Amino acid sequence: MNVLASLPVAIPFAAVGLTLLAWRRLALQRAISIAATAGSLGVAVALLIAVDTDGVAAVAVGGWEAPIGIALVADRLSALMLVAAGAALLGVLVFAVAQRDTDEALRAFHPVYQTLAAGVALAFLTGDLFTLFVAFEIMLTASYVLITHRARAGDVRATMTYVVVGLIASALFLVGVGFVYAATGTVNMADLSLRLADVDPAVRTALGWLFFMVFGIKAAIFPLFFWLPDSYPTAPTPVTAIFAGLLTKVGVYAIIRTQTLLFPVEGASTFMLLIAGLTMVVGVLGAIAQGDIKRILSFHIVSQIGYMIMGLGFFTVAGIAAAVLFVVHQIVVKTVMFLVGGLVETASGTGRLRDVDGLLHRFPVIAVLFLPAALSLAGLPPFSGFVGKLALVEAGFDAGRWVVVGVSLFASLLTLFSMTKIWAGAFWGAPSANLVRRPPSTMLAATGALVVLSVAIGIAGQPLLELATRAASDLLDPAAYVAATLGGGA
Amino acid sequence: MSITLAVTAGILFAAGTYLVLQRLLTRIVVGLGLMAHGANLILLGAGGEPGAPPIVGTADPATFGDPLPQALVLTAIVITFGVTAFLLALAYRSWALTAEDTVEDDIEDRRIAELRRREHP
Amino acid sequence: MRFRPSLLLDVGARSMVPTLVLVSLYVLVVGHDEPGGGFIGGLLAGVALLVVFLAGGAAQVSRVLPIDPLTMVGAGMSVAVATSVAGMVLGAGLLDAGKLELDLAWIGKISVGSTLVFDAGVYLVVVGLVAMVLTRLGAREETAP
Amino acid sequence: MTSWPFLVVAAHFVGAAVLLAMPRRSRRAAVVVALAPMAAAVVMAALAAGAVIDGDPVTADISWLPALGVSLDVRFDALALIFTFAIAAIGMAIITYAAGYFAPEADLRRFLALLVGFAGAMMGIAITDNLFGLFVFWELTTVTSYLLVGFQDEKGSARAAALHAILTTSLGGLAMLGGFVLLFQAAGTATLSEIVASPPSGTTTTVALVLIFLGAFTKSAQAPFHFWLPGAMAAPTPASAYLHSATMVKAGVLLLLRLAPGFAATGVWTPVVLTVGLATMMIGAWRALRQTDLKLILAYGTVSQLGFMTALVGLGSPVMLHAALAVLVAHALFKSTLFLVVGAIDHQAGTRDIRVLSGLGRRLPWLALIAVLAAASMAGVAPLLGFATKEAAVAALLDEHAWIALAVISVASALTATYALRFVFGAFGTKPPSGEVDHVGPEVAAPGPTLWGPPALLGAAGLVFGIVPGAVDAVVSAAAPGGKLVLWPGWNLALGVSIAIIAAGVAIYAAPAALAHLQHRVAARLAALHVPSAEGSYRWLIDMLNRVADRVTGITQNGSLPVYIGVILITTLTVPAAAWIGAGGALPQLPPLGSAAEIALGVFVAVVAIAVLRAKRRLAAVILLGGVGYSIAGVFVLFGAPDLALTLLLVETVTVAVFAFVLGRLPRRFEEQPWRLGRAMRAGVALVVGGFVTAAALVTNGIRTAPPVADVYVELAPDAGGRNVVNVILTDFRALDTLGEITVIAAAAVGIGALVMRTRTQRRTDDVPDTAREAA
Repeated sequence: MNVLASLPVAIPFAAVGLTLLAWRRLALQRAISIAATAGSLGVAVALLIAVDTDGVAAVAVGGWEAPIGIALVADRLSALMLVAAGAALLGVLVFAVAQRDTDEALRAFHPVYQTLAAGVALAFLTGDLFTLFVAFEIMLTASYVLITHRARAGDVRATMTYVVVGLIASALFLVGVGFVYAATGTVNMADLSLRLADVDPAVRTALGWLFFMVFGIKAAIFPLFFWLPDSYPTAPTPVTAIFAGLLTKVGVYAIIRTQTLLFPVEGASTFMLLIAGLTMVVGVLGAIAQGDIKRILSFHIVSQIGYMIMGLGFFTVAGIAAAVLFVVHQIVVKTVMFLVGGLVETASGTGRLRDVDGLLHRFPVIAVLFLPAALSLAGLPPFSGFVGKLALVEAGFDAGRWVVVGVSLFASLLTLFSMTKIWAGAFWGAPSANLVRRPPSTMLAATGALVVLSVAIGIAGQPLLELATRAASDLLDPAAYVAATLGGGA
Repeated sequence: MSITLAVTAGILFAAGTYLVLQRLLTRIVVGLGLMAHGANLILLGAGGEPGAPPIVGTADPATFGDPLPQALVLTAIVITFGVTAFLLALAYRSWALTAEDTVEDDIEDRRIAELRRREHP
Repeated sequence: MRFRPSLLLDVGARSMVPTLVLVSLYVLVVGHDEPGGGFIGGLLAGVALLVVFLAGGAAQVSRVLPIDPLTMVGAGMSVAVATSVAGMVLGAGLLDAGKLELDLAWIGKISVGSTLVFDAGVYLVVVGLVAMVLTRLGAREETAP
Repeated sequence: MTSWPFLVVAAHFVGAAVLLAMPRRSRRAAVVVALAPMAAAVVMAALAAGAVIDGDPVTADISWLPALGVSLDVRFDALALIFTFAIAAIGMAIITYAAGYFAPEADLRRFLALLVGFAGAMMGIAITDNLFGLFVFWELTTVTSYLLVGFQDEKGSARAAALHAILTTSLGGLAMLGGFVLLFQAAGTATLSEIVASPPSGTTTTVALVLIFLGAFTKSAQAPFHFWLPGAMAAPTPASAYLHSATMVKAGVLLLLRLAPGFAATGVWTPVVLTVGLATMMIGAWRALRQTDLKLILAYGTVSQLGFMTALVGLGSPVMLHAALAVLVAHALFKSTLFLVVGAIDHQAGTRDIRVLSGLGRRLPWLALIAVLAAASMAGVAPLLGFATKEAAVAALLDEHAWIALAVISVASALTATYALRFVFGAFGTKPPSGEVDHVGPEVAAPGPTLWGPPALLGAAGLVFGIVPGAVDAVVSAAAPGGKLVLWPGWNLALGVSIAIIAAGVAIYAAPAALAHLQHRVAARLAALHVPSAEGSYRWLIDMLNRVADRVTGITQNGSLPVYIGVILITTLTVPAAAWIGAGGALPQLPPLGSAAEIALGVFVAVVAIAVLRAKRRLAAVILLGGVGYSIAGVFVLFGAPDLALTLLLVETVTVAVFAFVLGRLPRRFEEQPWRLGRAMRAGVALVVGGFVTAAALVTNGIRTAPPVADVYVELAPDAGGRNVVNVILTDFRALDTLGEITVIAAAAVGIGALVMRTRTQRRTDDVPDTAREAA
């Protein structure tokens, strides 16, 4: 158990070092990178099974028990996130390797990709608020480098916004940690969970909102999301895909973790639901206004974040379970959507809907990959998005939150609208002249594997939902988490 | 944390913010540097009153400053160092490509904003 | 501005650099007990490289370095990770510290803990970054119009 | 054979997948593959029919998401039997027809795949006994019909019509989903048969019903959502014949029929459903009279007939439900026949315009006969099935004294007879020569057997079942007991009404001028009242949506980094501040001012920081930043943090050097840029941020309730092998942080390498303009 909970972090860290050492030998880099990513996924699956069977697994890193040392804590939520993230990371990596472009061949790619994986894994597993900050920094620095590693003018410009906003969020995160330490004298989250309960409620509430907002910048909630659609679409496809799948979701994870463990509120938070509703609507309206596939999808990232925040805002087991399920679904589906967007660009040389036509007739395979993912994104049955949406709607009605549920249903209609825009724009119509080339079949296969996974998430909705419900119950009753972290790690 | 420290950190943040709210990249980097300093002060101050260097055997442990925030600040300083170096390389590259030291507006956004202005003058 | 290696700097560098490097290594080793450690040591070595740079430019920095900066970073990462994982492989857990007592005649008794090896990894990574900055950003400086 | 119905449904999806995977050229094989699942459905339905009609439905539990109440449970009852049979039998006719209809170069295989997939979904709606399971199939029909309507995707009109259809039906679908969830929560079960057996009541149920109505109305093209259906005529005619007459549009009526036994007595049921149904019936019939495109005449006719069924269901009594179902069956037969006839005409003559077609009756008498039979059934002429069913409806209305409904239905039925005549004479009649258009007709080639065979079969079925209505009645009565279908009702009031209706219809047809005048006047009156048309409203809404999207996005997403940062900072900090005030946060006791040295250093830092703001030269700003760093190192010394002080001193030194490299390339002075945010605005945001940081630092200061963990480190450090506690924390207690931190450094180093290393080699690739630049 001890080893199992450490490996998801240890493997990518080791891979960073090894890929760097091998930086002159691309084939070796690839081998290390793929082996590490596949290994991490395998370990994550094993960890999920173990945690679901035996309960929270906590590792006292370096043998120093929390709160002296840093604890890696795997509960159902972390393990589930690790699995979803691992699948997305592997799919995108294979896609990147198959792309045969220069993007991945630039030697920076593999070490930095592994760095990103390490940051994400650490963020999911750490039981320490400051280590969470470090994890975010790892992840963000890696993402800065990934966006710019081709060093093109457009990338560089888009990255400015991204990096500057990221650094400001980091500075605010850091002062937040400072305030928390000042108020409690600890940065271990389990310890904080106990100590914050004794802190002046007004201060606790304010700190809770500060962290909500700080993570909200990363998660791209309204009105903090503006940076996202300006920076994501310009990056190379694998980079955008993994950003879309993971980065904002790590923000959401951090929100869920801190809001349940550290700053639990009494019942639903109307303000949070307001933010959720605005995020959904403003995000999807942004998507409608765009004319480029990746930009449309980028705005959808934002919009869909609203659903997750909504689930959390209900602050019930059902609501949080639905939010968790939705995160898992989004990690996979968003990744797939961007990969498909990349396929469209590969096949037609551009992602501008105005300039792409008739892909259905020229490359029906891409259409077959696009449809289930798009319908899932729009929440249509029988795909995973439907399961998530239905779970959210039922939880919302249970909690008596009619308005925001109505808004979410309306937003999903608009989502469908903008999906039809892509479909009618790129796939329908007489094939245009500028069809460039057929994407390599490995790219199609990588995308296809993730499509299958996303469909499987829908079909296996029941066991997943049960798992998410158990995870949500754990979150709302953190006693086990706290006990496992503080009461001896091994 | 003394009032002085809190106010100093506040001033650093205010100055940093003022610099960050414009488009010259060099100024933004400087502004971010000021904010990082401010954050470090807050984190350090979270440890409480100043004390002796926490090196066992050099003083009475009771007089030690809180070592944990120090360790955290050190980590933060180094991270900032790395990221700043990267940001400078980015500025360098940006200058090499465009001969501009500014963060330009997003082109696609401007197009949609333009569209709106044209339709609703 | 353009750097012209001057005699004064050159001579200064020749005498300063070895000292700085030695100091940096000393700081690295005693860091566990005195102010210092991998970061400070690495940064000191970085300053040494800076001096080399001021004296001889990026080319000189490359010449002085035993290995490529990126390899150095990779080596540092690998060393740090290896010490972290070693504990796990030996059954103790991630980042568990181990220790090895060494009796070095002229320095005295020194305990080479796995923490020191870890710190050495840190040292390498920091030096690698500074070297990277100097050789890359600095290289352009020389060819600037 | 309990789960046979489900397997048959699943077979359709398998068939669709197989079709998609087949090579495009094998048309014959495609037809066989497409027919197979439907044949299986017919066999299955026939085998089950006996037991089902005796009131013993086939049931099976097929679990999916029990936690959410979602299952695909099967309940194959008489209603399901009728639908399954209609879907499969008409489907087979359509597939055969499609094989002859599509040109060799068209992608028949893809069409059939969509059609078969659609049929499976439609059958799923009919056999599923779970609200959410029904919804799953419901949405599948929406998606497949979207793809079918837009099948001829090179036409812009087809794409627009498909969009209209999917948006309208999805709007209703989502409302319906909300309604289902409410009903599920009110009833405690999502099993339809159980809900209907013991229906819940109360406000929640009422709201749920209204939301469900929205779903049913949009799907079944009820006013004011009816307009998508005529638009959907952009679909290939075989698809229209299938979806828009026999199957999909009936889904809403089917749902209402399923719910009626439980909820027809609810206060909201009759007023809403009846009103909408009657209005739709009138609007459809009225507008059918104005069309010149044969397909559109039929489409509006369908709207009208759907309104008819809806109105009957709205009345809700068993006899009405029986009549509604009977009408539904008759309509499926005659309307699909008529569509197929139109398809044949279109295929042979190349037009569907009744102003252009002339003399076709003499050229294609057999096709004309088929059309006449079906149109007569539509008009309600004996001895066709349409007569028996309308008769049943009229008799029921008379019985229950539903006078208003009877009046409206009668008028609309008269109009139905009129547009039936208009259809037949428009398609097959011979028109006087006109100078405006060149008639098409006598030279048209006869259609092949695949084009006239299927409609002939379906049309003949209408005649056979009209003469022997007992066959239909047996199943319809099993599904909705309460009424009876007969060939000859005897001389009674109902028959009189029927005759009057047809007579009126003929009369109206005979006076086209008067009709045109009336239509014109009504149109003018509506225009004067500014009654928005459904089509206009849709256009306006979509236009509005796009404008709002552009507008909102134009405002929020203005592309300017300073604005983004300003919004982020203000939001991130004011929300916690407001929360603190809202929670009654009290100002704490102020901490001490600090030592003299601290104050001196603090003032120095502040002065230097402000000097940075005023710096005009880049290098000056950077050196001053370094100055801030050095003085903060001083603060660290004061705080007993020599490691920090040393680190910061070195970091600042190296940073300034790096800055110097970069600045060497840049102009010395800052260019003055036009600010997007004014000076005052920036100062304001800066003060808020600075104020928050200071205030929060003071508020969180000294409120600890427990000693910090840090004390333990001092005790444990020697055990860990070091006296410098900070270093021991970094390399031992919290070594993971350090590992993470050097990873950041490593990534930064790689990034710098990637950015700068490529400057020399990458130049050429940079010359390729990327899309963003191109757009500019």
